[in-house]
Amino acid sequence: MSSSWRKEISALFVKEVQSELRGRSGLLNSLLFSLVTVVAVSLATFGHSISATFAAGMIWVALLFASSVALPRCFTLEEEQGTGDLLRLLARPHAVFWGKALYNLLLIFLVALVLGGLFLALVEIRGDRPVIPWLFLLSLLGAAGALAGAVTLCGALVAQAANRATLAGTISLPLLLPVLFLGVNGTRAGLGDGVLETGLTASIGLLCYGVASLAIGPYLFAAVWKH
Amino acid sequence: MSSSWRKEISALFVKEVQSELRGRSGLLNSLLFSLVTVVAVSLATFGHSISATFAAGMIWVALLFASSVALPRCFTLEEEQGTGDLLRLLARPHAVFWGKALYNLLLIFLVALVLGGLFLALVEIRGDRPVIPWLFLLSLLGAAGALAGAVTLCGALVAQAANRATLAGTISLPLLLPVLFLGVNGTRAGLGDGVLETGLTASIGLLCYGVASLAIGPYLFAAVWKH
Amino acid sequence: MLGAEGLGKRYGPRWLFRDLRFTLERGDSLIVAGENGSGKSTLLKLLAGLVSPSEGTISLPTGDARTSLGYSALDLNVYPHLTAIEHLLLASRLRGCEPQVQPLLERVSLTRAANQRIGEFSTGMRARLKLAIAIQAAPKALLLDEPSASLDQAGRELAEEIIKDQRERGACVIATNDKAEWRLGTHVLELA
Amino acid sequence: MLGAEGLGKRYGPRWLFRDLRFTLERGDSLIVAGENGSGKSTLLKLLAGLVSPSEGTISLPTGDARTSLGYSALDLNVYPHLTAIEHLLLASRLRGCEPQVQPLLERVSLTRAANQRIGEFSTGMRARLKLAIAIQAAPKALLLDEPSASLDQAGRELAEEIIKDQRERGACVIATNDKAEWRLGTHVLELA
Amino acid sequence: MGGATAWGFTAPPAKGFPRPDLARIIFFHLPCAIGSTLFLTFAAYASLRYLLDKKGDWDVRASSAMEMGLVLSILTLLTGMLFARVQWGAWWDWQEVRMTSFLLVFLIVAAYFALRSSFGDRTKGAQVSAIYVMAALLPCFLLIFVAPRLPQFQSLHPDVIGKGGFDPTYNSIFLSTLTLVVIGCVWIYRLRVRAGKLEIDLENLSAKLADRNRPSAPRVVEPVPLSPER
Ligand code: HEM
Ligand SMILES: Nc1ncnc2c1ncn2[C@@H]1O[C@H](COP(=O)(O)OP(=O)(O)OP(=O)(O)O)[C@@H](O)[C@H]1O
Ligand SMILES: Nc1ncnc2c1ncn2[C@@H]1O[C@H](COP(=O)(O)OP(=O)(O)OP(=O)(O)O)[C@@H](O)[C@H]1O
Ligand SMILES: [Mg+2]
Ligand SMILES: [Mg+2]
Repeated sequence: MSSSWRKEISALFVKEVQSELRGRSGLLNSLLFSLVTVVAVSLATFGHSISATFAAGMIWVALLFASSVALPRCFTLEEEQGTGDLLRLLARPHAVFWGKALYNLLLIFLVALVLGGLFLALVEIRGDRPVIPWLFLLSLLGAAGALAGAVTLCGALVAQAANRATLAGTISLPLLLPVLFLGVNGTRAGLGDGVLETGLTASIGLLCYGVASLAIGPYLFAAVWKH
Repeated sequence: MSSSWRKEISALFVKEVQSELRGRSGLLNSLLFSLVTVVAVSLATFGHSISATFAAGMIWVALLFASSVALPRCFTLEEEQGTGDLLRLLARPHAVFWGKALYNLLLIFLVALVLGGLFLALVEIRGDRPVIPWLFLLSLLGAAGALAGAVTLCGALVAQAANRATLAGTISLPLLLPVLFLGVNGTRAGLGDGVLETGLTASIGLLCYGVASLAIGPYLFAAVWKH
Repeated sequence: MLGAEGLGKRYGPRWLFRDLRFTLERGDSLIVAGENGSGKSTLLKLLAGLVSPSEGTISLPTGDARTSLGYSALDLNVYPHLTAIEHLLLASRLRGCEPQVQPLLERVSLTRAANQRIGEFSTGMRARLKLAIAIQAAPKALLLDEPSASLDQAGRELAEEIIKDQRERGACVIATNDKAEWRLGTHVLELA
Repeated sequence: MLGAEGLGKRYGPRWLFRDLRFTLERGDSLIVAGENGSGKSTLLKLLAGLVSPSEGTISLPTGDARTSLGYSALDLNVYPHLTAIEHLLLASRLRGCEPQVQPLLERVSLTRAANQRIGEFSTGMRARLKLAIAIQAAPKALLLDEPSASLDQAGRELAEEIIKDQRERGACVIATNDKAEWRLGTHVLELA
Repeated sequence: MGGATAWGFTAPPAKGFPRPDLARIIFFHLPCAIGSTLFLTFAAYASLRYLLDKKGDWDVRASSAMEMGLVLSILTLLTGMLFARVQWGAWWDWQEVRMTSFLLVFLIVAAYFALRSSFGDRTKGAQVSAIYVMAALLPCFLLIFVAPRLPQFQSLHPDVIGKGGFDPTYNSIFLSTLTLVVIGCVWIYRLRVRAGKLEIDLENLSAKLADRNRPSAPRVVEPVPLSPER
């Protein structure tokens, strides 16, 4: 990646973070947000020792929530504020996609980390095997990557296809479902259920999905971004 | 309620529905979110049946998340589009609150119905008794009422902040979690676990909470709406 | 009819203006002038009740502010997904006044675009729609913030006519950056 | 330098304009005039690449459009939660040009508000910031849509100066509703 | 405070706790819990007053009270967790309603500051957060008073007062730490309110100064002569 691309992408990323972290304690807000998300999920499982598979499902529900909060930051906000044109004038589509995807990656990964840590510490997880930390972490990283890619792309489609909402919906569903399928499998293996190899394959599949969607995303995006 | 209030509220309600149908994708996004959630849960519980209590917890978490993403949008959008001032000029605050809250009520009730239906269809639920449809429905209605009132108010509070998306989650989730304490009891009774009377009381309590927050909401709202 | 008494507004430590006092009667038209950022729009928003004063009081025409005040400004936005007709209907239902859709649209020459979504309007067409909404309820006081910005020749004449009509019905406050518009006023208030 | 060949744009069945052709050289300044809704802004957006033409072609100055074109319009929005400085920095990093924050802010007289969020700017201040962003990279072609709307006397003089400077550097296209601005152009294109 | 702590150590180990000698932490745990509830309630009152008369003072009181509430609820959680560690052997237990529900109270209070700090404009932030407190009061009370007593949740939490109270030494030590904690907090609270008010005064003062430096443009409203074109 040439330095000009790096500069552009980081400028856009910084812009997203600045808008989010405005105010005296922006970072605190984001942390509190992840904490609240986690508590909401843990409450539903409170008291019971739960199976690793189920824990994986819960973690994924929370991750989906975090991504659907990140979603509007992507592109719908630009169109609603009317700042989309400014961005179109100033930035190349690839940089725009990457800047937004990185921001989404950060938010989802933050939630994933807080969530994963707290789940391990606080919820009694009953798996066939003990927890495999690196696999768990790997699956969370893969999750953040894949979700960020998928969500950014969906966001772009939804924003552009403003009056074709159903179309956007039908597009984003097939994008998200494989992520979910791979993700739950990877995470549950990390937490100690299921076959380890399947989990590893799933996590790696997830990472690949993330990398692929982040690699193809910009091209698809470029096609819808400029009218 | 005098006819002028009715006319104002219905005018605002119609406006929300019109905008939604012409390309605001709030409803679609939250339906998508609940669908994906159900898929996540059914993947996580694949082959196993889950207890009615768990199912109720999951439904509630999904509803909480869906509502804290979708419902605040009715106010944040006004500020993003810059149409807040127009509304302030034309409408009385109580009418605004009611119009938006009604629309949100409808939205979240639809989401609750879809979510509940999908859960019943896709996840194998194991309860002490068979499912009691009317109680289940009643508890969902109560849920919609309680969530709509509180989240609409929260949306009005965060509308002008830079980090409104995460902030809406941060402030509305803790306020709603006590509601979850109540609500889960109703839903699980509806799904066939726990004592029926407790469930009925809980659902009615929930409805009362909803009615109360819809009744007090406008007064609190009036204080932020006009500067 | 419309007045201010010791009116002041500040943001943080900075006062935009202080100790403003004026009373407008029927037939009066007040021009608010001043540099960019001097507080013209803020004064109009104060009068419209969109911003609260830091000190002083405002006296409004009797009656519900939603019908007795009309307000149109360059930075007031309308709903991009609704049409012109839907805007007028929404406004009339909310204020409880006659919709008068056809006459108003004709007056601001928008009949052809009546069923177009506002998101597809040009800036001038949007300005016309905002004028139509502002005068829909025949307000006693009309507040116009840069009425002629983005209007073409015919539009400027229309705005002038609307102001003249307004002065027969009540008072008018016009914030403007254009000296040529001073002729529309009977009084001038220059903010520094 | 900047030109159009058989350019046409239509929305649905309605043609806004067809078969436009012009070539602007250094020193040229084209005034685009016409009624509200006649397609002035659409033409500028076509030239800026924000809207795609229905027929015909556009020839742009050589080089990356992000630095060789400057565009500022009444209906272009800026980020309400960023400050003026942050906007200029963002723009310069994206275009890979010198930020020139201080000189630009001084030129458009925004030094005092440099660290204020744009959401707190007045319309005129926002117009000034947009001008600053448009000329930041010393573009070969400058597209201004209603440059003087919402600017005060000093601001209008500033806009005039910017246009004069631009004509020394390249070409300029100005869409306007104000006949008084015709004197800023060397050519006039009237859309019907 | 120190004296009371020392006194606390002379108290006999309490009956009915798994580790009776370490039960003395109750002397701080409970006052903190009570104190945070009191400050929360007062904050709601102050917010109501602020909404009614729009005086900056009441906003300062409300936010200071919320700050105290935040600190005290953190202390309650910490002493509680310590308590849980020594008595039950685990730092946290989701099954224990009181713990969970108080955690939610803490989150609600923390969210207040998240909300407040998200507004650059002081009055906007004040209004919004005042309304938030009003809206949060009911859920907080539900969490503190109602949720722990619902029959369907089993609570490991001792309900000593409900079951006839401590023995007399406990009562007196407890009462004295309670008064000490409350007095201490009120003292800190008043300092905080003074500081907050001074901050506002400072801003007003600089507004006055700024005003003095302004060229006092006489804002006379003058009739304009109609221009020749007309
Ligand atoms: C983080 C964990 C904890 C939290 C958040 C917490 C919270 C509270 C609260 C809010 C109260 C006041 C109840 C009221 O006013 O009705 C209270 C009372 C009390 N707590 Fe805790 N607590 C925790 C852990 C513990 C533990 C582990 C013990 C001891 C085993 C304990 C012992 C007590 C006692 C003895 C009382 C007085 C109860 C009464 O008679 O009302 N707490 N706690
Ligand atoms: N997306 C769109 N879909 C359909 N019609 C559109 C769309 N965008 C613009 N139009 C129409 O194109 C016409 C020209 O709009 P444009 O903004 O270019 O006008 P303009 O000449 O700049 O007018 P003004 O002086 O008011 O700024 C208008 O009639 C408008 O209704
Ligand atoms: N919410 C706010 N917070 C802080 N300052 C503000 C806020 N809103 C406006 N201002 C400041 O108040 C001043 C006056 O703004 P206003 O919009 O009234 O100016 P104006 O006279 O209408 O200017 P213009 O001719 O550019 O429209 C500006 O300097 C602006 O920066
Ligand atoms: Mg203004
Ligand atoms: Mg235009």
